[in-house]
Amino acid sequence: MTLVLSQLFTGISIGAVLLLIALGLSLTFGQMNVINMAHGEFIMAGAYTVYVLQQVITSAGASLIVALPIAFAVAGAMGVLLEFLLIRRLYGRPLDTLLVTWGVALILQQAARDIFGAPNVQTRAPDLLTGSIHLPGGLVIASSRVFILVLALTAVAALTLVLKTTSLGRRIRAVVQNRDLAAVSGLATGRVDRLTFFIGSGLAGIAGVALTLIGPIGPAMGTNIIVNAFLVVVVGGIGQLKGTVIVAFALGILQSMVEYTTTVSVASVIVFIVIVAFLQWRPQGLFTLRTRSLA
Amino acid sequence: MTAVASPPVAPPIKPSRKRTGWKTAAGFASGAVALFALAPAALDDFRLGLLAKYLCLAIIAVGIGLAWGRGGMLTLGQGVFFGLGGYAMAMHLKLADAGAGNLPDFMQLYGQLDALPWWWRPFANPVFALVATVALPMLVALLLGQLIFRRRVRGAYFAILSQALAAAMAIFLVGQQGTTGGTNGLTDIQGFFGYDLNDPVNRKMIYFIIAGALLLMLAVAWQLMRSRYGELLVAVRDAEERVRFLGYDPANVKLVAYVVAAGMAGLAGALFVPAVGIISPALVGVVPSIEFVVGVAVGGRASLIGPALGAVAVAWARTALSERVPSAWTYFEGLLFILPIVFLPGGLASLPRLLRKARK
Amino acid sequence: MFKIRGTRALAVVVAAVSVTALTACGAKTGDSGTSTTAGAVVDTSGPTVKVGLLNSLSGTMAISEVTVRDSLKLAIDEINASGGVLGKQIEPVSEDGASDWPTFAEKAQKLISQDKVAAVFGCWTSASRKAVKPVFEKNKALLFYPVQYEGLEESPYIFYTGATTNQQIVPALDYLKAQGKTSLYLVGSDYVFPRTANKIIKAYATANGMKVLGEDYAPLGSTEFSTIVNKVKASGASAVFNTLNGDSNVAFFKEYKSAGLTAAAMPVVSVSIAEEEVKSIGTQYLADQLTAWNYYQTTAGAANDKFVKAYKAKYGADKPTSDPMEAAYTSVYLWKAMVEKAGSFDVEKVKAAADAGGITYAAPEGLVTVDGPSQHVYKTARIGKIGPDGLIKEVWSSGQPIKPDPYLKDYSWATGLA
Amino acid sequence: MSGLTVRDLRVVFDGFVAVDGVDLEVPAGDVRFVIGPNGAGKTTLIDAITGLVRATGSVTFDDHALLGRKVHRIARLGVGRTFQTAAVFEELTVLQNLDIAAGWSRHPLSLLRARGQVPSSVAEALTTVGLSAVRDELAGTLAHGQKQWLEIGMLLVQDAKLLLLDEPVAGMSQSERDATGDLLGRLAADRTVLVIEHDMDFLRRFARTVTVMHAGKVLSEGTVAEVQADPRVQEVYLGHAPSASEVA
Repeated sequence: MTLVLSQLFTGISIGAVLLLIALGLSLTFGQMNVINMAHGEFIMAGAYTVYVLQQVITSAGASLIVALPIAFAVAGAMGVLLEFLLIRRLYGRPLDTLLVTWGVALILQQAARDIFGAPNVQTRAPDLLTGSIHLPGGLVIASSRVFILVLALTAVAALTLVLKTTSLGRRIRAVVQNRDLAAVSGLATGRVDRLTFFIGSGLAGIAGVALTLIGPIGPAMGTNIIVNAFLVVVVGGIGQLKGTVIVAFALGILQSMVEYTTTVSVASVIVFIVIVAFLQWRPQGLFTLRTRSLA
Repeated sequence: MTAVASPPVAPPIKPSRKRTGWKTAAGFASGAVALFALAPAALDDFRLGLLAKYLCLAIIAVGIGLAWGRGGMLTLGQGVFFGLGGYAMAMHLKLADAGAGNLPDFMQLYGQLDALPWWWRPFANPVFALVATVALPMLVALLLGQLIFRRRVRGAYFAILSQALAAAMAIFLVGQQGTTGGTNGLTDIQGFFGYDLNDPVNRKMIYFIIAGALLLMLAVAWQLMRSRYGELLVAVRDAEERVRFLGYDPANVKLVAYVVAAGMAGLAGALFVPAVGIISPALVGVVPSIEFVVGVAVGGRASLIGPALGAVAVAWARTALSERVPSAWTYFEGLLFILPIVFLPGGLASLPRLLRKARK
Repeated sequence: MFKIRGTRALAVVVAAVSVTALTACGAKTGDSGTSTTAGAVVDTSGPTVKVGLLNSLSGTMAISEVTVRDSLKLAIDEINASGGVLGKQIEPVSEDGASDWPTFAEKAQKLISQDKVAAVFGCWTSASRKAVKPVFEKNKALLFYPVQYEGLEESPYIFYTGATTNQQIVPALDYLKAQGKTSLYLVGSDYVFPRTANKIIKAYATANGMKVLGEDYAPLGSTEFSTIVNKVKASGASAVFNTLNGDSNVAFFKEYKSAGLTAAAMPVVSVSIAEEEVKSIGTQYLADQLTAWNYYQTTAGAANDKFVKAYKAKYGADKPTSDPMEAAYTSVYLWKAMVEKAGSFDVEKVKAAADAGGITYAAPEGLVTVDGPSQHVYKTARIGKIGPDGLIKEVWSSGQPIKPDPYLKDYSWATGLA
Repeated sequence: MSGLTVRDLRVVFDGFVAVDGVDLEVPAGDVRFVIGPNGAGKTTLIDAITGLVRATGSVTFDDHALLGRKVHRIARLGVGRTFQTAAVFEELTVLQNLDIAAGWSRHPLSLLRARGQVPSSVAEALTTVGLSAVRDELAGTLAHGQKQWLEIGMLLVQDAKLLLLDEPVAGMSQSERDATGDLLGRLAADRTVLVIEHDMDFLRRFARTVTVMHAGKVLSEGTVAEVQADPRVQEVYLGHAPSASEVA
């Protein structure tokens, strides 16, 4: 029983990581139909932010707290730059953005190698986050995982709040629903796009900070996670935050359960089969926006 | 188009059409001269071997050009079909090297198997293996396409799904070390249907076969592109739903291009094995699959010859640059993904037209 | 009916082309010696002699392989400074394997046939070695392979200067057994080395009354280890044998510590974590865990002091030295000794000189001797403990160099493995 | 030929009822205009008939039940439509556009050959819709009106027996409208035509019968004169009794 519970928590924590990674994508891909393959490298930028900050701030805990807003800003700024320089020219060509941002990803990876060196770099985690929490019933859960879970849920809540209540959120949704109409009614769609991209990429930066607690910090860290993150968004349904949340946790739990009983490689093949089967049932993802358009 | 001012009543054949036909034939003939006479004369054995490898990539590119350029299906999973073709060929060659009744070397080392797994056995037959190199990828593409296109999974969804397929396939191959060679893949291939691959003359023969296959695949793609089907494919690419209202099922239209592209990738994989002597999961996964696409984008996705030329050019640039400055190659490759797509979506193939327009 | 004439013209072209292709045919597989490739030609015409350095300078493996390339260059510089080999300066030609096996094969061929090098030094992963092995055998050229590996291989054209299994894994198991560890959990990356190593470990365990409680593989580059660590923890094994490679180690050890597992309660013996990796994982997660190698930066001896000093002077004081780097450095000196004994750069003569035995070199790890028949090297096994300063301290050693036995022929429990 | 029969058609989007129990009877050979304010459900009606959106009720044409069939199956039963914003294949020439429309019944293998000759139905359609002069131009370069003509031409070569036209004359000049209207009259000889249109002048001149929709329901039906005289229609359109010039 303890084993099932602890494995369930493992699944939830894998889901939380997936969610954190996919959240920003869900915004840029879902709301703007931009497939940003460099999202993984924005995550990398967030992780390197922690590394750089720790050269200045010696306290592991303080540097982590300070890193969250800074990583958000750094990755967000990179996103805005990307939007302004390239993606702006590619609206309506989602497949082309995929390839172009893949190129950007390659360049960012190599830049990281040239700046920070090819080997992974080391960051320190506060002692609080390297230990574990003992729950009644013999259940032991890693405190870093709890932190990530809380961080992911906070990010979802904050994003929902922004989209639902602020004027920026309303403008984002207006542009999503009808770009042309929004432009005609005097909305500066370019500005809205850049802000959307800023938030989406900034969330990647936050994810990067969180990943320093559980994984390697190196030039290749982005590529390893990006494919799964896209699957989460696709299966969740475009432009649907709730879809992303549900699917991230569902995939995490599925992955952990299958992995426990089989092997990692069999688990990834099974997860893929489940996804194809799922898309047979719901080709547009878990939740869909209905429109009458002919596309 | 020269025949804008055509007479009001439609003539049977556009006058320009016959010329295009001959022009294409002349293009093919000069391509043949370049591949069969010039290249072998100008390049030493090593460079010719490299060219053979590039031409394999060009064969994949021809298929991607058809599926993506003409059909709008950005397939980021061609590595899967390349791998299927390559493994089918390599399995046969390994069995032939081992000799009848013997296990391939790696199986004895890592598999601890007493007998050949059942799914290896048919590949001992050369005819089966040869057919399988193309038929197996096509069959898998057919099944997968049936599922994906029928349910109208398309655009970005299709691209990401095809990419995930490549990732899953690579991980799966790696996991079955005893029977697939794992990360190592299938290596150390000595013979090719009885011919010794260590012999430079035979290696030249492999090059000629690959060059011939490329021309053949270009001819296939050419015929498909100029046929009514080719027009229909473009129609589906640009307005899939509209085509439905004309009584077509777009899923079938896309399926044909997807399956043909898969077959071409399989053929390329099969020819890659004797040319390079190795097939491994590293050639199957996400990264190689997306790299197959970059040459197509550079050359011109919707043109016939653009993808093939682009693939060869990019592969050549990779070799040339990485021999000099290794880290520069990654930057260069990144730029290859960015600059042509953003600023020259038609690829190099569209340059002549753009220049002509600019001059006017 | 409406066929365009262009189609027919095209058909003619295609047919002509296919006929040409089929007329060019060479030797059949059976006809030995008719026209197979002659041995590699070493270009000794100039004042220098070229050697190839074949390492991944880009891609995922660059992390490790760049350091190998650096130490190869260090050895070459030192040799050149002291007069070269047979009076010729060594001219290194560096090629990038790009972490991609077919590229390794391609570059190996290029070094041999274009640059006409006397020997090639490099490769890291088993997959890259397997990819280039036929190239070297076909061209009758020399490869020096500097990394510990899974054994079960001998090639007449490869010299293995890293450890084979009986010089690293078997001593590590002996050590664990002596420490009273009775049960193991095996965690590895999904490729040849871990799978083969684990096969050997299981055979050893069966013969020595140890239990293997579980065995898990993660794809290379995988960074999600929570499930595997859960399994390890639940197994209650007395030690973990870790053959993970690269990035995965970082995620594994972070997870391991988070799960409340410690080196005191359940030590992890790693065979792919050297000083360079310790630096990137962090001692916060690694302190007191064990490693098995043949060399550490802290290994005592004048030869090592000189090597460490020279390396840091050339590449920076913060750069640690590690086992594969030392094996690579040593491999250049071993080649030099072979060439000088043969009095020639000719591959067959160099091989003959080495195979006759007696090639030795006072390496940073101690005196190494080339074992003629297997073309492997006698090496001393060392178990180390990772210290809080990121360096690894030796806690046990085999005392003397162990004879290489890639097929484990001298170990009765290992029969049937190869 | 028995025309188009729609019974109790309902289309619901996420709780919003776009078409609410529509009954419609369009006899063969009729030219029926469907009018109504924006959001009345006119286009959704066509979408439902052609299978683009899911609907309940029943739709029969030529004794075939249409609902529940896939879009391309319905098209093969002789149901053709145009779109509000002309949907032609912009990267193909006019000739290619028309040729594709003729194509679904071709043997699949014959598709693999290039077009040798212009099929007679295509040549005819080119002349009928007056696009012979531009047949080798890319459809994307055509003027808006020409695109709409091209779409109608595609319906002709498709040999549709039921033509569903969504605002076919929007953006056309007066002379183009006249020509389109004449064409519709000729087409109706052996076809059934249903037109959605806002242009009252066009409607008055070319409609044989008219259906007025409002809020997803049929409000009124009859000849042009009957409908114009219906006070409910005037109410819906203007909120008050109109002067003759406003409706006409």
